[in-house]
Amino acid sequence: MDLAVDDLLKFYYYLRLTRGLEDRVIKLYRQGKVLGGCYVGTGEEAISIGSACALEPDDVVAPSHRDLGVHLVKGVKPKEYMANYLGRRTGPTRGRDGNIHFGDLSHWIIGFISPMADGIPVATGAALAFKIRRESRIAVAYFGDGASSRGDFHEGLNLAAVLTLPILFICHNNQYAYSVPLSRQMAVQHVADRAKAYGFPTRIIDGNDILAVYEATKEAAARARSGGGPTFIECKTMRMRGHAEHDDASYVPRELLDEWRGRDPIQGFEGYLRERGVPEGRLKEVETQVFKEIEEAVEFAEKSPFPDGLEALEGVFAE
Amino acid sequence: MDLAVDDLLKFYYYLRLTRGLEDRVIKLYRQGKVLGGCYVGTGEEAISIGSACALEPDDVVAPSHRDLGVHLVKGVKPKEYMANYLGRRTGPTRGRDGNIHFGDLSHWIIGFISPMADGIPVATGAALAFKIRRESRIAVAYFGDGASSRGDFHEGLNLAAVLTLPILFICHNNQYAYSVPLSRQMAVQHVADRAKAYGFPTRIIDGNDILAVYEATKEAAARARSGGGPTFIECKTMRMRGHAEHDDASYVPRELLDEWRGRDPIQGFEGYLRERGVPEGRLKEVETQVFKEIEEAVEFAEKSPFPDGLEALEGVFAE
Amino acid sequence: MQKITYLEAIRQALWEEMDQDERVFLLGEDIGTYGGAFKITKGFLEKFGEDRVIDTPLSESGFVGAAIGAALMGMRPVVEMQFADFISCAFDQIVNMAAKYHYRLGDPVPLVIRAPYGGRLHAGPFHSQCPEAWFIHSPGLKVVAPSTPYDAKGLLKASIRDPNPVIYCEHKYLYRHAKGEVPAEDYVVPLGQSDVKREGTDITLITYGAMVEEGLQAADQMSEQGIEVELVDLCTLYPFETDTILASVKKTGKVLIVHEAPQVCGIGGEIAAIIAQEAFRHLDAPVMRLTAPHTPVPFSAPLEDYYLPNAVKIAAKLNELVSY
Amino acid sequence: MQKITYLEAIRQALWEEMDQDERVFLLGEDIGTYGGAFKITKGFLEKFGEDRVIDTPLSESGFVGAAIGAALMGMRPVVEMQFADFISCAFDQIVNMAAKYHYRLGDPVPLVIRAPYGGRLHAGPFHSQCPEAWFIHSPGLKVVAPSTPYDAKGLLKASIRDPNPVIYCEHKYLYRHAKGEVPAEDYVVPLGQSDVKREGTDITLITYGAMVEEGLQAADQMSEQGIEVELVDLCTLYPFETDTILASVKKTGKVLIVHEAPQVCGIGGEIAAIIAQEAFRHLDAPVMRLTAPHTPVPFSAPLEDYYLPNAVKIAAKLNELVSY
Ligand SMILES: Cc1ncc(C[n+]2csc(CCOP(=O)(O)OP(=O)(O)O)c2C)c(N)n1
Ligand SMILES: Cc1ncc(C[n+]2csc(CCOP(=O)(O)OP(=O)(O)O)c2C)c(N)n1
Ligand SMILES: [Mg+2]
Ligand SMILES: [Mg+2]
Repeated sequence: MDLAVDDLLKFYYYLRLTRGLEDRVIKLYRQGKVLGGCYVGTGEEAISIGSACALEPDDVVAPSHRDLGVHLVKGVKPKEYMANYLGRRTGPTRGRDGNIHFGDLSHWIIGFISPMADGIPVATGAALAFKIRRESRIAVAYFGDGASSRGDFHEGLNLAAVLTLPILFICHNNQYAYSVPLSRQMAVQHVADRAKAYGFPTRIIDGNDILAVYEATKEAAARARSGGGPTFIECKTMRMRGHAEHDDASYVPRELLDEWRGRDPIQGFEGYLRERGVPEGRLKEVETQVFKEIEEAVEFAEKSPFPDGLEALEGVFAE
Repeated sequence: MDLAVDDLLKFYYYLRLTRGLEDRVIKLYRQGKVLGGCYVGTGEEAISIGSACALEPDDVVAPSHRDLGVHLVKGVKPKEYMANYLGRRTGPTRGRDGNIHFGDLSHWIIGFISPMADGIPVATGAALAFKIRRESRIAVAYFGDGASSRGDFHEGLNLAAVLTLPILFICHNNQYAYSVPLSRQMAVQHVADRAKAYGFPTRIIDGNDILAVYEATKEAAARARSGGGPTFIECKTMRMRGHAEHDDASYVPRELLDEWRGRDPIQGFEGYLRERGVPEGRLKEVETQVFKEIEEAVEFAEKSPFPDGLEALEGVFAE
Repeated sequence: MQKITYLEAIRQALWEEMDQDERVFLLGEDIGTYGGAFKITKGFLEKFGEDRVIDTPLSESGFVGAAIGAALMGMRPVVEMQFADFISCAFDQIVNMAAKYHYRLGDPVPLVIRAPYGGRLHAGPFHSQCPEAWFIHSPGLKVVAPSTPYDAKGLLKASIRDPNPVIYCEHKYLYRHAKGEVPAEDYVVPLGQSDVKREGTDITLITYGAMVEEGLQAADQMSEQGIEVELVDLCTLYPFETDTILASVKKTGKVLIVHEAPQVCGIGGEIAAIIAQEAFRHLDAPVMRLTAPHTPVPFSAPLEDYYLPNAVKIAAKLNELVSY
Repeated sequence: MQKITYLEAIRQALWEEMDQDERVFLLGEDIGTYGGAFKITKGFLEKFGEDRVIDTPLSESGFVGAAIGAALMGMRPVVEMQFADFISCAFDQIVNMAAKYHYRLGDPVPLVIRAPYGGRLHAGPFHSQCPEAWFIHSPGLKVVAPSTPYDAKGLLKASIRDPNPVIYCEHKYLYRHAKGEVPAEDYVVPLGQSDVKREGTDITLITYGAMVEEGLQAADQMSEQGIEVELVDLCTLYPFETDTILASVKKTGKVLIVHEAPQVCGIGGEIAAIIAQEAFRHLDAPVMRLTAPHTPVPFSAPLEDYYLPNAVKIAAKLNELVSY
């Protein structure tokens, strides 16, 4: 598959932007400016970005808590992300929910909620709506290896299979559910082995190779769009930091992290871009651009007002 | 596998007793003597009885709503069953719950409750207790094809697999969940295809062949007892009546029923007994014995007192 | 006007809403070919087709979650729980996903979950429960519980047209036992309004669902003794309306609240607390409650009869209040 | 006596019960190697081994169901919900399987589910909820909510020794903020008893959990104005004890009930209803409630601060009662 340099630079831009924003949020967290939990997807950016870039604008996504890249590709602005982390009125939840617990249907993003795997049946229902209305849109549900142990994973994937719905199930297999390694989560080798239970195609790919993710998503999306039903894509990756920033992840073997540090999706992609002969200048441009956007985002967020207490009472019901 | 004639006649006795009791309950239901729902396992008796006969007395079972045979083999008396159906104080639930929604830990039977598949994690927990206490007992969970669509199926089987617990999962695949045929429940051919997701052995057997069920259970039970972990046994069968007696099952194709009527587990086993040269007399003996027990059971139940209303307040908590 | 059953009223509401709004569709177990465990959707598959009448696998959390997703895409799903008792299997999707979505993100979740609930059919602990209080206590959900065919039809239409998740509690005993006049033309009964089903001056009786008919019978008995009971039917359990209640209490000074759900943390306690706070000076007697005891719903007839409130028990309580 | 945190008190109760009763074992997410999201079970795996400290897959319904099964086999499982918010994922197993088992079949289900609950940590709608009312309303469950290290340890031991399913609500804010004296020797705080945390003659303040400390602070402020507040800590939310409450109300004639859970169908309404019925003649003012509003728990500090009751708001309500 031969992508134009501009497409590749778009990937690069989102990879850098995602990594940069999350590194910045970690700083803010350490400075005590972030309340509540601090969740990042360091090392898993290629999964979110490669897949989201393979979708149409009106395809619907249900990202999980390691999918900042999906939000950005779908149109969420860095400043919105920052404002949400800082609990400001200018964030997508107006301070009602924290960190990456947000969504925005104007960008066709279904909001993430904490109970793992809950987004799977919900994304399935979005796909059902498209099928009923004969729209050529698809839905994509994102989740982790841990989430795949939940009943909602089983019920959601089965429903999608039985109704042949246009949906992709994209799993970040980062080898841990909080402190629990795969071996204590499942007695099979791959999360995809679980997905075989539903009767639609499953794939296992290198989640740190953005081109592989893009390609696999494109192919599965085409099938879903043409009535071919769901596809399960297991993206092998590694959670490179703690479950959240409070967690030093001392339970993860050093060697494992070292091995995967050598497989960083951004460094790897940079290497590829150089091979493709993309001039350094273009890469630098992206980095400067990203840096600028991040600082603007932080400034915007920090300058943004907090909501008034009274706003807590608003909007329980739609009118 | 060569079973002694007495063992075979024991199978025959329980087959006849189960069929006879349920036929009798249907009569009572038609006479308006049974309140609430009337659920029977006509045509599926070999699954319950063949498997239960392969267990040790202190193995634990979690039967489902088509498993009267399991209750009987484990030691529940026909009169207890009848009394429960008729809501009498002398039934195992003292009138608090109906039909086959009962259990009795003195016979190592975990009580069935309506939400399908709920018994699966519970039986898994019984197996966990055995593992923790280093007891050589096993647990057996029974359920239908429909139940296998529920999250608790997924969560229970996975937990059993990860902890390598001594448990058997025995599925009555009777091809329907109420009115819903397999094709609308799952996009795979066998329920066992689902169970492959968990990483322990699965088997598919003829659920109408009591010897096949007995053999498969024995073999899996031995493995579980010796630390080999769970086994999934899918028993192919057919629900020969409505979901419950109010349901004429007109949604089931006649041909399908006719085909399976020719494969009745009791008639089939009778044929086998005759081949084995078991004298007619012995069979007749069993039938008279069974007839007697059933009529005694009905008489006992009908003569039994109803609970007093006030008893409704008792026993919410254990002291 | 046509005189129809509560069941038929629900059927008509579904049929008419599906007919006039193609965003409305049905999800549930056995609702298609079979027409539903209570035959409410009989004929719907033939009329509206497989895309809008969907027989799901046995997976409440899965299809409630799917209904939420479809609602977010602008559909108007109506989910049938085969029995309200199984709504607990979808509890997380309802209270965490559906209930909180609009508050957090501002997007509506127009979803109706039909919950066939309640006892008196000798169906035992798992086919008789009253789940309403769990959902009343969960911010972001509306909860409805009609007592008559007229209300059943009008409230279901209002629920389907409402942009929020609504738990529609339909009482199984009323399906065939409640008959009443229902206009042929389209109408709704707005959510959030209670309804005085009987006017009276002496005691206010507050209830809903299957207890309304029992309350009316008790009221007639009292009337023979010259005691006029005013019966307020809550109709919507959340957001419930208090003006009608308080006005009635200020008139009568005595209150009995009746429901079939267990007492502790039920809606009865909530209403009693509100009355005790808002109408304190107007009370001539303590606010009384008559509910099911704090046990599961027992199966056997004598037990369930003892368990459930009914006209006789209501009349007895009313007499207590009279002689207070 | 040792002065320890609420968290340490819970840790000690678990440790001691596991040490003296080998039937006791732990199930939950990240409780083994990691020692639990709040580090309550740190060191347990090393001491008690893999068989009794079990890291489960991410499947609340599965491991709660398994705990029920183990309990039926005579074990004494203690389940840790990583956050109370996820208890909704196991709701069906809790209310249908565990709660109804003994009533139906007479076999005990000695099970404790630890639910780290409550707000004030700016953890947002899914890490701050108060689930207690759902379970209080579900017959067959006991519900406990300690406010001090002493109660936390004694009530957890009592819960583990109780033959019934107990939802043990441990307030996350108190983990490190509540410190207090706890005897070294073995003791229990029996379930079903409320505790007067402060004696007073003028107003009865009824609450539990994290609101007890807030209530005590408010009471001290009132005391400076010469108003003596009696604070009753419910301790056990079901079965709750009313004698202490009613005795206090009869003494003071004025009542404020405070809790962090949403108001509608919360325990506050239940207690208010009971008081309004049982102590009607003794009330000099309406029974008042101060609770969270009927919304999800918001994340941002100003919103959550507005949402939660606290000493200042309690004092204001108490003043309303004074001047009634
Ligand atoms: C139903 C539920 N139970 C527990 C939790 C607490 N929790 C948050 S994330 C997490 C681990 C998730 O693992 P995985 O799905 O692999 O995602 P990852 O964090 O590894 O990306 C747990 C246990 C939760 N969010 N939801
Ligand atoms: C969670 C849940 N949802 C719905 C029902 C209603 N219901 C009772 S049995 C049944 C079908 C069960 O099918 P299966 O598991 O195949 O068992 P079978 O009746 O065929 O033996 C349904 C939908 C239920 N009991 N539990
Ligand atoms: Mg993971
Ligand atoms: Mg079946």
